[in-house]
Amino acid sequence: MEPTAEQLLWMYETMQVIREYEEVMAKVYLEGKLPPHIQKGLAFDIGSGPVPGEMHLAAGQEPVAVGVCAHLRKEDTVVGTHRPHHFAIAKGVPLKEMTAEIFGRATGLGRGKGGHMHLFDAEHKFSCSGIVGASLPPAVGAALAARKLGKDWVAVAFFGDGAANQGTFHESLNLAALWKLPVVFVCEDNKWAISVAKGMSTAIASNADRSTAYGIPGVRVEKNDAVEVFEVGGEAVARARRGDGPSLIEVKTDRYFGHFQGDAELYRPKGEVEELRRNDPIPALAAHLRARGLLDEAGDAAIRARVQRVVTEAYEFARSSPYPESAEAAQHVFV
Amino acid sequence: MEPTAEQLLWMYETMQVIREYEEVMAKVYLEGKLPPHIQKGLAFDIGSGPVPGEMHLAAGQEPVAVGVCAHLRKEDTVVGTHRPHHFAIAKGVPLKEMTAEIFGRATGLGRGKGGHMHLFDAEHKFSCSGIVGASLPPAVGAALAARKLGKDWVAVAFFGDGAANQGTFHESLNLAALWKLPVVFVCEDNKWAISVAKGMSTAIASNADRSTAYGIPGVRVEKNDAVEVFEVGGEAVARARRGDGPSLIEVKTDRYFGHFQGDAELYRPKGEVEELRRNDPIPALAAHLRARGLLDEAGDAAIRARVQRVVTEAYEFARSSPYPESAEAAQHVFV
Amino acid sequence: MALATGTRTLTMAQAISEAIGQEMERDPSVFVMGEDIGKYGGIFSATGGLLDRFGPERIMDTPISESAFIGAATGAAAEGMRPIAELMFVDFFGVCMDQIYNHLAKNTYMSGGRVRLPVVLMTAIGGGYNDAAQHSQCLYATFAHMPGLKIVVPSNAYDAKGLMVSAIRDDNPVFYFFHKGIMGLPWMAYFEGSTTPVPEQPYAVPFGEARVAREGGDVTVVAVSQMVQKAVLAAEEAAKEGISAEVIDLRTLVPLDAESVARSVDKTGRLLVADEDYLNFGLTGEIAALVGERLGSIKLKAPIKRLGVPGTPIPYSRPLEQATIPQVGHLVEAMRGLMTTSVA
Amino acid sequence: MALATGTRTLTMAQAISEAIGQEMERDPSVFVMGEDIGKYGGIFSATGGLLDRFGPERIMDTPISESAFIGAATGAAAEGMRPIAELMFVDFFGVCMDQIYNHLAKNTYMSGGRVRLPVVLMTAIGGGYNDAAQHSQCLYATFAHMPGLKIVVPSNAYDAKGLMVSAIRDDNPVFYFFHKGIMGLPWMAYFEGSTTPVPEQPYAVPFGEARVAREGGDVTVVAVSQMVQKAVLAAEEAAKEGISAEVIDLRTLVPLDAESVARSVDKTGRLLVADEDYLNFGLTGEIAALVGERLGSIKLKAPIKRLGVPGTPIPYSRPLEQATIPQVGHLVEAMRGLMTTSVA
Ligand SMILES: Cc1ncc(C[n+]2csc(CCOP(=O)(O)OP(=O)(O)O)c2C)c(N)n1
Ligand SMILES: Cc1ncc(C[n+]2csc(CCOP(=O)(O)OP(=O)(O)O)c2C)c(N)n1
Ligand SMILES: [Mg+2]
Ligand SMILES: [Mg+2]
Repeated sequence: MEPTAEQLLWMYETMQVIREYEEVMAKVYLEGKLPPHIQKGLAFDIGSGPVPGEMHLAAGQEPVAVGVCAHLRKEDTVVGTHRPHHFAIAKGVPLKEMTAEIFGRATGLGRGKGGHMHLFDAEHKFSCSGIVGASLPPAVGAALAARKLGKDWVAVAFFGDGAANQGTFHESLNLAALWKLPVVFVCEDNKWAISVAKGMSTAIASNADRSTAYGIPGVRVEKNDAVEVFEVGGEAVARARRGDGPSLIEVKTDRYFGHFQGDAELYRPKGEVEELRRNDPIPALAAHLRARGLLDEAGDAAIRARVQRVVTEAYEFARSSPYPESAEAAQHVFV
Repeated sequence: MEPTAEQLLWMYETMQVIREYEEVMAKVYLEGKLPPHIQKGLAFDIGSGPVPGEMHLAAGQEPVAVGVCAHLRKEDTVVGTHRPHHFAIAKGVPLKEMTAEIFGRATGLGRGKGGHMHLFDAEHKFSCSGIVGASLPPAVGAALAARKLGKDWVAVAFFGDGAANQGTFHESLNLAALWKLPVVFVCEDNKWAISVAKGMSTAIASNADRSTAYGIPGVRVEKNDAVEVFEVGGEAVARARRGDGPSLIEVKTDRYFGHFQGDAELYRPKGEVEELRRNDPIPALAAHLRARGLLDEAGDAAIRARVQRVVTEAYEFARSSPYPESAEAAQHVFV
Repeated sequence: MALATGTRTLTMAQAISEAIGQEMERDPSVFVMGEDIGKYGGIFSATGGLLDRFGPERIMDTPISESAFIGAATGAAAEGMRPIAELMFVDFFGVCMDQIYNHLAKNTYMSGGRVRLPVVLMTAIGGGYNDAAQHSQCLYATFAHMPGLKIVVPSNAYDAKGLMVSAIRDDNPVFYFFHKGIMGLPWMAYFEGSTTPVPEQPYAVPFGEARVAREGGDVTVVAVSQMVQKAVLAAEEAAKEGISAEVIDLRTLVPLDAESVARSVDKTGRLLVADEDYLNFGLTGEIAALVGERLGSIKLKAPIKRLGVPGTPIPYSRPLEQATIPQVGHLVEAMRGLMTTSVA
Repeated sequence: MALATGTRTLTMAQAISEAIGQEMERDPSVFVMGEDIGKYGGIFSATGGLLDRFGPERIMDTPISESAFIGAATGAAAEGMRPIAELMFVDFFGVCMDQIYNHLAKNTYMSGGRVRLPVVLMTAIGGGYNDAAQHSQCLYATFAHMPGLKIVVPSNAYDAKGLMVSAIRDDNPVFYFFHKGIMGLPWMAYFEGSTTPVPEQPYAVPFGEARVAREGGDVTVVAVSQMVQKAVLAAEEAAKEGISAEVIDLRTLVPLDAESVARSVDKTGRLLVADEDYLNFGLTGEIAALVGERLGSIKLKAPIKRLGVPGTPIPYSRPLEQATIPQVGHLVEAMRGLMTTSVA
């Protein structure tokens, strides 16, 4: 399944948005959290600054998000992880409301109640969770609903290499395979689960091989490359949409930042990130686009300008949005 | 791995004990639970009679228990299921204390506090649980302890075909494989999980094939036969004992009674049990023993007499044992 | 309490399955998932007869994968379906608790009220038939403690039907607990009081409204589920000794009708909270505290009394189980105690 | 409270890892399992430095398979080992609760006391840094409600070390909860009062003995963990207004030192239970009920007051979180309220 020019350009621009978004966030997140802005004695204060809570960034992991989501429609469901921004952006979640949510503002997707790990966008059918392995069961449920509603909607569960050892992985794949539901299970293998390398947590090399335990197709994408993910993801989404049941995909990808911002990354071999960044998938896709005559300097500059603008506007929207009133804390436990 | 004469005879006699035990229990359990002994209006009263609680019988499933346990020593650990009698007997749990426990008596393994689904024998290293899928993690832990203690002990987790779809299956197999622990995972495929047939719950035909998800050996025994289980079980136990890590075995076996006593079995195709009983593994093993000249009429009669005696004595011990004092209810929450 | 027209006497199990069946007819988005809920009709018959009426696409037997199917209920509800999921025994919640309390219970809040999750979880609770420590618990207080689930604990068939109708129609997740020992099953002793006239027409019993199961002036007994039946019997016993007990059936724990409790204790001046859940850090403490917080207006005549399973797992052996779970006799004794002690 | 000899000031994180290290030296059967407890030293530094000292066979990073490794702790303990397992955040208990409460907590009882399970589960609790609904809870009351686990909730480094030593030496399962906001981490604000002198020698703080964190005569404040630190600060505020508050640090919930609470309330006649766990059906109710049960001897001057997270998940946005979790100011206000109301 070859991407069209339009799809290639969409993937390219979306990857740019994600990267820009995460790189800005990497800095914004630190605002107010470092001396001298914080309490004496602390090196870093997670509880200060404009962005609350933990922050898990996905720079480097753009291909898995755009390569799969390029095949999705608005009615398809995506469930992401604790590291959700790239999935949300690729699924079309509006950047302003998402950023406002991450800033804990009243204009956010969840009125500031959910936050970075809990982005809910019912319209664009995106959700995520801070619990490792929790994305899989609700994706199975979304697929079940699609079948009950007589729709050809597809559900995608993204999860990490660490999550592939949670019980929910097994239960969800079995259930989806048994009921032949339109789910695509996508494992992001960025090698790390916080400080634990995949080889220290997973008995076999490729989670894609676990598909045989459920009698479904399993494919591993060995390269952190949007076009390769696009091809494999396209097969799986089409298969699901046709009613032929679930698939499992594992994509090798790279985490450029720490597990969360503030992570000293003492567990990480020196130079690993620099090495990984040498195979940055964004310039790679740019080269591909250029080779195919789909991108020139001017086009690229226009994209970059758009990306800059949309990201800047999102952060500005968030910063200028009000905080929710204290009284709202008690609301929305129930509808 | 061929069984010796002694092993064959041990398996034969142990299967007889199990069968006799379960057939007696099938009747004893109903004592006092049927009209006219019970409240007006009830057809059956689970809360009356000498045996409390639910009752899951394993008649027909003897081969899996004896074929594996024939390879175990006292120091090896076995963790069983909600249907635990055959495993306990094959592991050498003393029948009297086990029966007293099942009768809720003070002389029982757990002083009457645990009961039929919760038999604990620290000396013979047997335990079980009423929670489906719960046998696997503690077996992993026992194997871990063996390694830490520098012993060549092995741990066996038995579980049902229904349990193979619990998250603990996945997590435990991965952990044991990752740490190369001496565990043997044995799935009893009796086709049913209460009323749900395996084909309605499991996306693939053989759970043994799930071993590839963990890079460990997986073997399915297609016949409900003690010698076949013995051979496959022997390989797996030896492998574990050598330090070569875990294995997964699935054994096809047959449940002769209902899921629990009192089960009307409306879900079960008519004649299924009669059909299964035609391939009863006990006469099959007797024939094998006879063919090898290891058993004659007199020997068989002697075995039967021993079996009768030991089972009868166990039930008599239980019946004649006192109930615990009410005050004991508050004891043993902590040691 | 029952409507005058078209009532028959039903067991609680029949009332529940009738409510589900009627709501399934009314609303095609309602369906049921669980273990052995199809041909078996549910181990405690809460879905009896439904497979034949609605077929396997709407009455779905699942693998023993509670995290997957309860999580799937959340996912399906977010898409507009109204799933009912049965957790066979509440005692099994530990294998799927994350999907229940971190997701089903919290997603609505975390989305600022923008995600609706009309899921009914239903489950069997309670002991009394010696099913030991892993199959006899109540545990509703745990789910009432954590926010995000409405908690329904019926004591009789009439309420069971009306509360199930409300649960299914509610746009929020509802956890519905039925006690095995009041379901009216042909294979387990039950309390007659739980089998009641039940109107054929669907009707809703609202959440958050306690019921005065028996009026009285000396002692207030607060209870739910099977314990309400025990409390009514105990009150009848106590009446013979001249003690007049009022029995309050909370019916739902979230929302909790604190005012009905306060009103009754204000009248009687004496409170007994009787519960089959664990005694410590649970329902009995909460009800006691509600009164403790209102001592500005309520004048107690006696110190508060609580009964529950006192800090031990449920033992298997029959005499031990009987001693551990509060019985009618224990309640009578506690009422007597309330009449003979007084506050400082 | 601290011994006079050989004390240095340690953070709670340092005190915990020192206790574990010393017990590991003393007893070769002690080992630790958990996520990121090796090179990372535990996300909240409870195992800092231990990998280097004891190597990967005794400080074992695990896959993200909490059911498997916590169940494995139970299995290994039954064979004579003394495992310590870290559940990274208590909020994740839902993925492994069955192994915790149906097995680790109950097997000793179900075996009639014949199976010993010397397991320490340790976990991080609490909010205050805006980590939202799935990473900010306390939840200890849930584990105190269900029988079979000892529940330890230290408020400062001295207690943290001594209670960890007791936990490791205990032959029963112990669930040990450390609040992130008192660990003294270099990346999170903490309460100074939690960083204390800590003797170098191992010492045991016994379970079931509450500590009077501050003496006073007008109001009793009962709290655990970080809330003790807030209560002490609140008491100092209140003192400026002439209110003398006594702060009781329960230190362990199971066993619970009810007598210390009763003694203090008997003296003050006023009770505030302040908690960071959910308000309803939890710790605050239990403590209130303990007093309610003792009104035969205790004479209250004011109705009981409770503070806790009031029936909502923990919101993410900073102003919402601050409003939801009881703060020093809320405690002061509640104490004022106690001084201005009276019983009927
Ligand atoms: C059930 C559960 N256990 C542990 C955690 C803590 N935790 C958060 S992210 C993470 C690592 C996840 O690794 P992976 O799935 O590979 O995703 P990645 O962070 O690499 O994107 C862990 C252990 C959690 N959130 N949930
Ligand atoms: C976690 C959990 N879910 C459900 C049950 C109820 N239950 C008890 S036995 C059983 C069927 C188990 O089937 P299988 O594992 O095949 O064992 P078998 O009964 O056939 O021996 C079920 C669903 C349980 N005990 N635990
Ligand atoms: Mg990863
Ligand atoms: Mg089976």
